[in-house]
Amino acid sequence: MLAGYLGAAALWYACVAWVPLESFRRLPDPVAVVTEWLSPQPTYGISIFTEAYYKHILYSTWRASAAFAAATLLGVPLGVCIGWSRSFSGFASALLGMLRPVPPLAWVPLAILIFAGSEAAVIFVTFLVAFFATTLNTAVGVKSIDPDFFRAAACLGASRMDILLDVVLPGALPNIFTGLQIAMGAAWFSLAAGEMIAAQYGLGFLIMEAYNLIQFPTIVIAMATLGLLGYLSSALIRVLGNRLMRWREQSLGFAA
Amino acid sequence: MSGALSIRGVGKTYDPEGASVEALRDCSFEVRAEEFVAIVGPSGCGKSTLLNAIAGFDTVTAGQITLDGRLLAQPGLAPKPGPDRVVVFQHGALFPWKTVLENVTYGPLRQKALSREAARAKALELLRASGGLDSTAASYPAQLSSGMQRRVEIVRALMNDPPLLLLDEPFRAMDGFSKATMHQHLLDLHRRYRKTIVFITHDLDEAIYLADTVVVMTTRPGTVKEIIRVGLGRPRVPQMLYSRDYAELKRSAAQSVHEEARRAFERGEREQA
Amino acid sequence: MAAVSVSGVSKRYAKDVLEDVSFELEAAALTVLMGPSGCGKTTLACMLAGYIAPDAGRLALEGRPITEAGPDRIMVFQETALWHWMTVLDNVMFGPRASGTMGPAQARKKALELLERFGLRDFKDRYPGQLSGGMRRRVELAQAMINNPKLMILDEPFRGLDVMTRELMQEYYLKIFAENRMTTLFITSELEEALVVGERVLVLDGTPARIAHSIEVDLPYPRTPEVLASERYLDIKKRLMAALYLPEQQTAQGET
Amino acid sequence: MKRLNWRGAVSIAAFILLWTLLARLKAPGFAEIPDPAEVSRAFWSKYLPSAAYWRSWAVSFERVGYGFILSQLLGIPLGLLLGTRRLFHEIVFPVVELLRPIPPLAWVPLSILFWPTAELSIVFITFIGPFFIIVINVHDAVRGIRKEHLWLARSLGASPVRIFRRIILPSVVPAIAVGMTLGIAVAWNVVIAAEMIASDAGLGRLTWEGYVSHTGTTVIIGMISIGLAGYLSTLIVTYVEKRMMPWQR
Repeated sequence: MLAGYLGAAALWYACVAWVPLESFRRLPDPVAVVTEWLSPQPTYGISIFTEAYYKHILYSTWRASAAFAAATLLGVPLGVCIGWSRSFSGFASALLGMLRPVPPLAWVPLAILIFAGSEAAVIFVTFLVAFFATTLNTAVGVKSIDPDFFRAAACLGASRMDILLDVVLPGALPNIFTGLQIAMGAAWFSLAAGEMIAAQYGLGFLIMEAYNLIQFPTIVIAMATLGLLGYLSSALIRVLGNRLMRWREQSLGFAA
Repeated sequence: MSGALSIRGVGKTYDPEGASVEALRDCSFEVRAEEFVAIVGPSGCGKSTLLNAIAGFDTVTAGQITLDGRLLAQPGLAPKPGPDRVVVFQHGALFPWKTVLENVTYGPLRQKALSREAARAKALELLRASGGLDSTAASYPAQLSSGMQRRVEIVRALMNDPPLLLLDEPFRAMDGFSKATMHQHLLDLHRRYRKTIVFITHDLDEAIYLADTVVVMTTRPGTVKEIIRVGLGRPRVPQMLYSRDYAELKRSAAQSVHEEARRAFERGEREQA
Repeated sequence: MAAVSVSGVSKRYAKDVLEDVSFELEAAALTVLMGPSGCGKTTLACMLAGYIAPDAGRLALEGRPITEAGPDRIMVFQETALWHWMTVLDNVMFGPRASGTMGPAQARKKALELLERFGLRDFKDRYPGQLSGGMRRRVELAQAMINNPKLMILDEPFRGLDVMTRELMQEYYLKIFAENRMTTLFITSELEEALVVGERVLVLDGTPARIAHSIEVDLPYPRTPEVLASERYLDIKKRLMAALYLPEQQTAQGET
Repeated sequence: MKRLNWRGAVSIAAFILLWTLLARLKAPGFAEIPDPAEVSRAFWSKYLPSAAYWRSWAVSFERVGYGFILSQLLGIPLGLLLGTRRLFHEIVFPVVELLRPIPPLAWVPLSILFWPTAELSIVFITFIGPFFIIVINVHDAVRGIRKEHLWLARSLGASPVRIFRRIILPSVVPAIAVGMTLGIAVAWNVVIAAEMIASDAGLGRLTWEGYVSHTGTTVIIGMISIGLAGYLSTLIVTYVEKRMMPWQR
């Protein structure tokens, strides 16, 4: 594991430092990036000690979580309806099918026109991406539940509401969490792009600004931070999922 | 004394996209209260279709099914499953996300038939009587062996005191040894709780060893080919498996069941071609 | 001289599975191996096929120690292992082509002969996914037989098939066995099946497991309904049931 | 399926009606948004005949094509290597896991810096997205091969090369198919954004200029064109997948 990281860093350093190619020379080398990232007085104003760094992080995180929360609150119930009732699915899946091929980032210009400021536009696009992922995976989750569970519940006198709470939701949970993981990844993905195109703050914006002002180490710092936040948020969802779905552990010692 | 099931002239025709398939035609037999009846037939003979009609998962297009005089199925009647005839499913249907206790008390609690404490007490008692399963009350189904899961599912059914218990090839996926244990367990439950049992299987040996009456079905469209009274006496013990009567019963039944099996097998191969 | 000899074989995974297992398979005989699930039957089969090495003891085929997999010992797995991306014909031809014992034309001719005998001639260009369970098993038998193995290892081959198809497949294998008399180890957990196909039944029992019983099944082939209702048969069945189930039977609640 | 279409048609009709109402009534935010009729008129009259419009299709398709195909040509072998060679996996896989979560678009500035021309930097962006997806998919598939499939091949005397060609490769094909489907969607997503940020041509640019010049029709036509282009390439990828997996039919 460590060998891999050291090897990669060494390779990166070697390329930047010695390879005569012009394009390699322009790239920031790892040492410069790390020293900038950790220095109390960073030459370009962005390091773990500077307040601006955390402001960008805060903006990005707030936007991502707002979009993600909206996508979950809207996407899961809609996904359950699509998965559980054929007639509702008839209405919704055609509409979703029509809108889905349009890449989320293509919505940015339209979103900025509709939502006056860029703030709402970026959040809308990030929401859209996460919404599609959550809704579709929830619907697949509900459809994949073994029909015997519905029948067993009906035999035991469960009402439709009981079946929703005792069969549909818990049964679809594994797929819902897969959807949430994908949604979180996609949210960060489109957030970064949205910020690069249309925002005043946020890590995506920071990357573009650093590029325009030729502050190369800051570009890499912002990229690494985005990657880290993406990884951490997915891990958070995984942990939440395992806690909610403790029943999925394999058999403990009882021989089959 | 309840649990008398009567199947009169039952027929079922599916028409997916117009190509009408007749699964059951004029199927009739009676199941006396507290009797153990096995339904045997090759795959595709309509065993599951009949079970779905009795359980209320699907309609019938002809005939009538009644339980203790109450109408269960009839053309035009909306099917409604209920705790008076609970199904134990082939691949098991314990809710994986609920503990054993939550699974078993699910029925009475949903029907508000028992208070939480009464349901819990009854559940633990029934689980203890099913091979000391009360110790697994807090475990999740995934942590149990297939044999134990099967017994918990039967307890979940018994918790509703159903006059009729419907078993859909419950031991099909089990290995020979667990199956032998489950046979004894099921016979023991039938003796102790005096429930009428309708047991679907494609395994003739299992049907003869367990049942009082074996209903042999024809291949599609399924109807009753033969009704065999099993005179092995009760309680059934494994020693009967190598008794002369058992061997004779099996030989005569095997002949008619094999005919259907061969026809179904040929049709299966033809459909593959 | 015994075709296969197994002496003092032991194997442990998390806990001991097999301890000091010894038995011999007579040449040209169909020996059944029975035992509760999880007692190590499949492990023994994998050792004979050369996929797993024992922790102690020796396995030999015709005097030569078994150290690795080879076409002289073919195992048919419980879950069909046909390569679903190859046609039936390619699956059957794979052996001779891979071991280089036959050229393409000769392998094809032999494969077509075998498929003809197995009644699968007009399914040769089909894919395994398009066949029924029984037909897939017949393809697997052809795939193994084309290499004229010295030892056939069948690991619960007909489990999961409905009883009707299973009985037809048993008849099927016995017909092939009558023609070639290749030494066979037939693993099953079904008592009826053991008595329909076997000439001798080995019973694995205990944890860790060892060979607890060896019962001769001297009944004529084919095992017609008359044979299966004869006194001789009922007596053998009684002895086998005593060997298999006696410990469980006293305490009907015992969990295997 | 007949019933589904009826309901689908109703919901799409409702969507178009809502859009027309919002545009016509100049609802808040919809001041500059044209209604469907206006958009189609603009399309037929101005865009259909215009060479520049179709050129932006060609430019975007070219960029997605190069990036995507390159990602598959490099990604699949790397995935196979990661799945089969233990030592290679020990060293390279952690780095892949480290780089994977970085959103492809975050590479834009670095890519512009690194590659001599803007065109190359955009192709690199359409390459990096699908690349990580296919590598991970193929790697997981190789590790997921059933041991019985490999054991049986060994029993039948197959050499490691034959096992790789006839067993490992085919069993990885379904994962490649999934990786391609996801990859092409990401490629289109990324090319649009890259064109908005760092290019003067392509469908993304067209849509962006529509925004900058506040002509709603261009923005919407751009979006619909991108949607169609994405859908078309998904059809192509699905066709290739069907060819790769004859046993699936």
